Amino acid sequence: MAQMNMVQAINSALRAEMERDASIVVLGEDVGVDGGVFRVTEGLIERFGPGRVIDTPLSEACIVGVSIGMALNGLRPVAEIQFMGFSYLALDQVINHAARIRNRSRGRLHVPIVVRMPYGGGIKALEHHSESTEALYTQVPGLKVVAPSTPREAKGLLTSSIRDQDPVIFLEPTRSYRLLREEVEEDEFTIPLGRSRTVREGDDVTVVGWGAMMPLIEEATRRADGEGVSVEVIDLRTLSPMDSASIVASVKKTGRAVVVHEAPKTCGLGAEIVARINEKALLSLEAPVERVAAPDVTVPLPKGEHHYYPSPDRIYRAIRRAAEF
Amino acid sequence: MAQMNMVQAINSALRAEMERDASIVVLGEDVGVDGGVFRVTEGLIERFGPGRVIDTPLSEACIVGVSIGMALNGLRPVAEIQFMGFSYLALDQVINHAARIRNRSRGRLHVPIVVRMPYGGGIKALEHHSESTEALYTQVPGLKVVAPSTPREAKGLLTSSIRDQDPVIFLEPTRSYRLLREEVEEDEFTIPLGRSRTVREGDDVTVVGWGAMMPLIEEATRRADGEGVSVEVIDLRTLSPMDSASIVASVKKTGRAVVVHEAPKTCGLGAEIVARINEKALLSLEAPVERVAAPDVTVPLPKGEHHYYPSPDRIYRAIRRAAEF
Amino acid sequence: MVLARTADTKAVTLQRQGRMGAYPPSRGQEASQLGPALALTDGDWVIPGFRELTALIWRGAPLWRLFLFWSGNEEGSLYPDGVNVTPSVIPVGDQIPHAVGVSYASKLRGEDAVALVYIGDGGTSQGGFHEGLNMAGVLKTPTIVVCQNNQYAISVPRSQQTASRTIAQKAVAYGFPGILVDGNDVLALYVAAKAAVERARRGEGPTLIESYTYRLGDHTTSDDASRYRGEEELRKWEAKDPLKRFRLYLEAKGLWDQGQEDEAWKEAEKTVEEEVERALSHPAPSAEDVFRFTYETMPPELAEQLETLKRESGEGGGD
Amino acid sequence: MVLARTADTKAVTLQRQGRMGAYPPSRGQEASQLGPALALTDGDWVIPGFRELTALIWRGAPLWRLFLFWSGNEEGSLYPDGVNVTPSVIPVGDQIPHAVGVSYASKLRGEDAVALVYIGDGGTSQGGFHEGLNMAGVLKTPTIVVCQNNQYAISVPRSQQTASRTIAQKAVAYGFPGILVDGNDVLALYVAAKAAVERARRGEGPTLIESYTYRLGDHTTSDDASRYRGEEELRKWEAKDPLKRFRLYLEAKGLWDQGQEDEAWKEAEKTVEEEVERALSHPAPSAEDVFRFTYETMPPELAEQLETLKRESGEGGGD
Ligand SMILES: Cc1ncc(C[n+]2csc(CCOP(=O)(O)OP(=O)(O)O)c2C)c(N)n1
Ligand SMILES: Cc1ncc(C[n+]2csc(CCOP(=O)(O)OP(=O)(O)O)c2C)c(N)n1
Ligand SMILES: [Mg+2]
Ligand SMILES: [Mg+2]
Repeated sequence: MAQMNMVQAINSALRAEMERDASIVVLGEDVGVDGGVFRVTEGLIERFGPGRVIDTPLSEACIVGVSIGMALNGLRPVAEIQFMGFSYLALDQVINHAARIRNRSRGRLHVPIVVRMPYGGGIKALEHHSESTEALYTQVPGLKVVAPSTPREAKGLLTSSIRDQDPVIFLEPTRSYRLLREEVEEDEFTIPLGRSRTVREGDDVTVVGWGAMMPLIEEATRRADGEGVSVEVIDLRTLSPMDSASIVASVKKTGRAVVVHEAPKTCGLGAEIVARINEKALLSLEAPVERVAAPDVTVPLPKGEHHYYPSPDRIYRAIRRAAEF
Repeated sequence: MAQMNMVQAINSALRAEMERDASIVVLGEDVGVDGGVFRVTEGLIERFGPGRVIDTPLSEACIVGVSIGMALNGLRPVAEIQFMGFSYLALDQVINHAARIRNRSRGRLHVPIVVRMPYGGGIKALEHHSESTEALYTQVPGLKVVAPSTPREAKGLLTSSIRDQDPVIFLEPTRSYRLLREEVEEDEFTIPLGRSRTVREGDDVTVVGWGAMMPLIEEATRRADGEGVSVEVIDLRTLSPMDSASIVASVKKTGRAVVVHEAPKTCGLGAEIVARINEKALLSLEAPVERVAAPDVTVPLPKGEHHYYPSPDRIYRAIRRAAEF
Repeated sequence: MVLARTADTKAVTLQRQGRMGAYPPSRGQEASQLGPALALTDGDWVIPGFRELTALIWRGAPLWRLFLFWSGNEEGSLYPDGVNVTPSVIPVGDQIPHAVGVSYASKLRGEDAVALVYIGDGGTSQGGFHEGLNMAGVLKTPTIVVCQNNQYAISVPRSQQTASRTIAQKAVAYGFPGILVDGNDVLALYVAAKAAVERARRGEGPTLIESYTYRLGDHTTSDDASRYRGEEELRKWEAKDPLKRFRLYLEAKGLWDQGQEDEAWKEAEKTVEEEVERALSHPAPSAEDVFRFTYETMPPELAEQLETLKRESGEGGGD
Repeated sequence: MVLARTADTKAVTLQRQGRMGAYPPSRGQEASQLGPALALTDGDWVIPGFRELTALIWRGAPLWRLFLFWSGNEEGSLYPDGVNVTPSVIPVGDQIPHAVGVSYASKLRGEDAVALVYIGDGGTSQGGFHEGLNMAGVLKTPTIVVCQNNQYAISVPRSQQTASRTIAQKAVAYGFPGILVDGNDVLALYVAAKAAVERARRGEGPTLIESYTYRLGDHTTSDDASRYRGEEELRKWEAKDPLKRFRLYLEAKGLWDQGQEDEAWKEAEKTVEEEVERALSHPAPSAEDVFRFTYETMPPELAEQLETLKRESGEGGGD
């Protein structure tokens, strides 16, 4: 075990997997010599050489498109898109090919690629550097979408994503990159995809979140808890396919739920979670499911971002509203 | 008044608006000499010349990107993307620029473009020609998304979209292009964006749909009606920003709702509609809101599509389930 | 080529009879497709767009599956193992990066396989073409890009597609050779592709080949080419029919005669009839077929959707 | 250039002090940015990427607004009416199609305005560059594309960005001229751009200008260029500093002396201090400011969200 922040944990996952499996390659802008703009791929080119750690030209569509071709011919590429806000340039390759080639070829071919990208706000960055548009991906059949919340989670989930036989969009919460350190196994280990994690158990209200929202949820929960509201917290981990069974089971117990995400409210993943609760647990519901999300506006530049992101305070209020409804 | 099918109605709207306003240009692949692969733009190049009706090179990103530039410098472009399944190539321009330039420039610049695209299935077409991925667009702040259901609706809504000061994604239901004819005013007229249309009133169940789903809903409704279930039918028309007030009002009356769309269920626009009903009318709900949607799989090629799309029968069953819950 | 021409003609007829879906004819482009493919050996890859019937047949994609594909059944893209051909890619241009990735993988493993990718003149306007060729140039991948310049992208003539005088010259932007070849001369294409393949195998990187040809048919069976091009132009190109040209060449060399010609067509007819029969009698996909290749293992929610669908259509007979 | 250099240095300092956000320095590229802009007249457009401080100042974007922008406030992109400059575009390459559209509009109306668009060497790998230049070639729009080849895209050297020997030669793919210019020679750039502008005004279409230059600073203030390039290379290029070169030229011509030089720097310092002051004292956006430019009129749902937000932060004081 070693103390690692999320950047180190991801680096450690990449390194361990690349040692294990020579078919794994890493590619993206600045992932080689520079070690990635967040230093996530630091040291990999020195260890594995420029054949397996590729500094690509500036072209997101091609990074994903070339990864697809590599995967068709036996490699397991882990591609990096520098920021989620630039991933739309590759969306056609993701939707029309990565997600569909297994189906298109009737299972003869498949595309085991991972597309890593930092997402989300709170790092005082330029326009397009703070996006959280996971619902663009979670609506696409054939894709898996994963978002870890802590260093250890990141390593375990990334390892599983790399070994998965389906294309995985791996969303790394930028503001959690160096937020905290925790004990992480130095050796390889996996955390299975498709299963959420109950971070804390409670009886009154279920709170569902993922990625960078988890520390905010924990803060809000401590406050509510101090006031006698018992909160169950679920870290979704895999956003697609979603572990709705756990959410539904929890809501059947608590009767109340709050969903938190930093994407705009409308058509965010929160809507799908509400809809599934509606379908499977309506009769247990004692209050409307609350969505704590960004408003339906463009992500503001840093000076305005305090008007935008969910805060522990907004989450706390939603928990109270749900509990008191 | 004249009898028109939807293709003719759209053509008539384009023609009338281009006559009225010399700043309107039409651009896209094959929209000129060929009159569009669906003949929607037929005759426009002869009337308005190749300066205003532009056969572009094969490049969706550029069709939208160039339209944005045109709009910044005083034109009002109506761009055509040949099929919705190819629109992902332009999504970066749509999300990162069309939808944001008003905000980015603090209102000094804006992007009054319309991006027309045929969407949806049922025309026995090749892969990527049957997509209904409206939720990619409805989640983007700054965009408007419109989907007409009949020829007259198409003309009125397109005219409003062209005159609108915001970017509009105009989704034309391919299978309705030549499905029926109806009386349409030959002169210009508008149908306001942002307001749904109550197609029929009823007391027991609310059904919400749009575009090509409307005739199927009508068929299902007639059947339910014949069995004594009184159905209220809402044609959403503008998918974003959504007229949730009308939906909520209707559900408060009926207590039951069914949402129909041909996109896959997960993270479709249906989820957002369910979430808004949950937020604003939970206490009126007497049954879970039903979603009749495509399954979470890639759109099958024609031989398998009967397993995929909502059918009058599936809609009818959902209405019954809601009514009998 | 005779087989391809026969199959192609048949596909158009079947579509007109409502027995097959929309289909993009290869008529006139048989040499353009076959010539480059002749230069490949077994381990090499072909990454087609959507109008490469001749190349696909040559590389071992079963003809009945191709008919099945164009009749709207995914099973039509299930090529046998060992056939290094990817399924048709409909979004124009997207296949280029795939080819770069495929050939990079071969190169990284030290194999000498190359990837041959087809694209149309219209496709050269797409970002995928540019980004892919640029990356191929940088990574020096063993990629051969054949641009079938058939003068049109649906209705848009080559002159409105790009202002560059040739498509071959676009390779200048990527730092590797571009070559312009008579696309109706199957031998010329073979020779050009052979050189490109050898270059690629020597580790010298990609080549762009512009195959200057003409689509004698409509864009697809949904198209009416007479809306945008004249009879005269068509006649001129019909005279250059690659089949005729190759036959004349062979006859001149004394390698072919009318008897062989008749025999070839007859045999092709027979093969095509059999393959069409097989395709048209293939069962339509079940609900399971529509669901099962979404993921390696079906997620619970999806399995539930499938169950519901089966129950509903079982109970009510669907509609 | 002196003003730009001063402002640029200041921006880097402010960022280091935590008083401004991430900022991409222009140091070394002042001539590359200014030269082409000098060739424009009033009605012409400038479509920047994100590293065009010098050009923006020259074209009338208020300096304090540029500081405001880089300190993370959208108000910084609100240029005065009549300043035909679009806000900075961060996604690399996306601005090229905009420039084609802007210049097409001018051309369609029969005006003689041109659009000048900037892009980096890295940007040439993007689909937007290719698709935009290709369409500009076909539509013969009055577009001048200046590629500031500063040798790096963050850490990726030009040699790994593309295998083409020059960037100028990429114009061959689009059927219009490409020209390679010493990017640290402001007059050379002016002359080249002037010719391109005249060509464009004559209706002869676009030109690509490769401005061969060097970024003397880090990619942005978040970057550490020493990770990927050597001191020696930097020293070599510092010797070619465009400010020094122009000063030497002017001094040689007897048009400039030490006194003027000192005066210019002093004045620039003063201006920059004032503008920075104004930017840093500008109020942060209100909740309304964040919401109001989403649509022309705020839809009901959004208005409701704004009300909720104001109520919540009013009641609970936010956090
Ligand atoms: C991205 C994309 N846009 C539009 C289409 C519709 N479409 C199909 S083929 C075609 C023209 C292709 O022209 P070209 O590349 O020259 O190939 P050809 O059809 O001549 O073989 C178009 C526009 C498509 N398939 N993909
Ligand atoms: C589409 C996109 N991908 C990635 C980035 C991150 N990024 C910002 S600048 C840059 C390099 C740009 O290089 P170049 O075009 O040469 O311009 P320069 O920075 O040298 O001025 C990258 C990769 C981005 N802004 N946009
Ligand atoms: Mg063509
Ligand atoms: Mg650069």
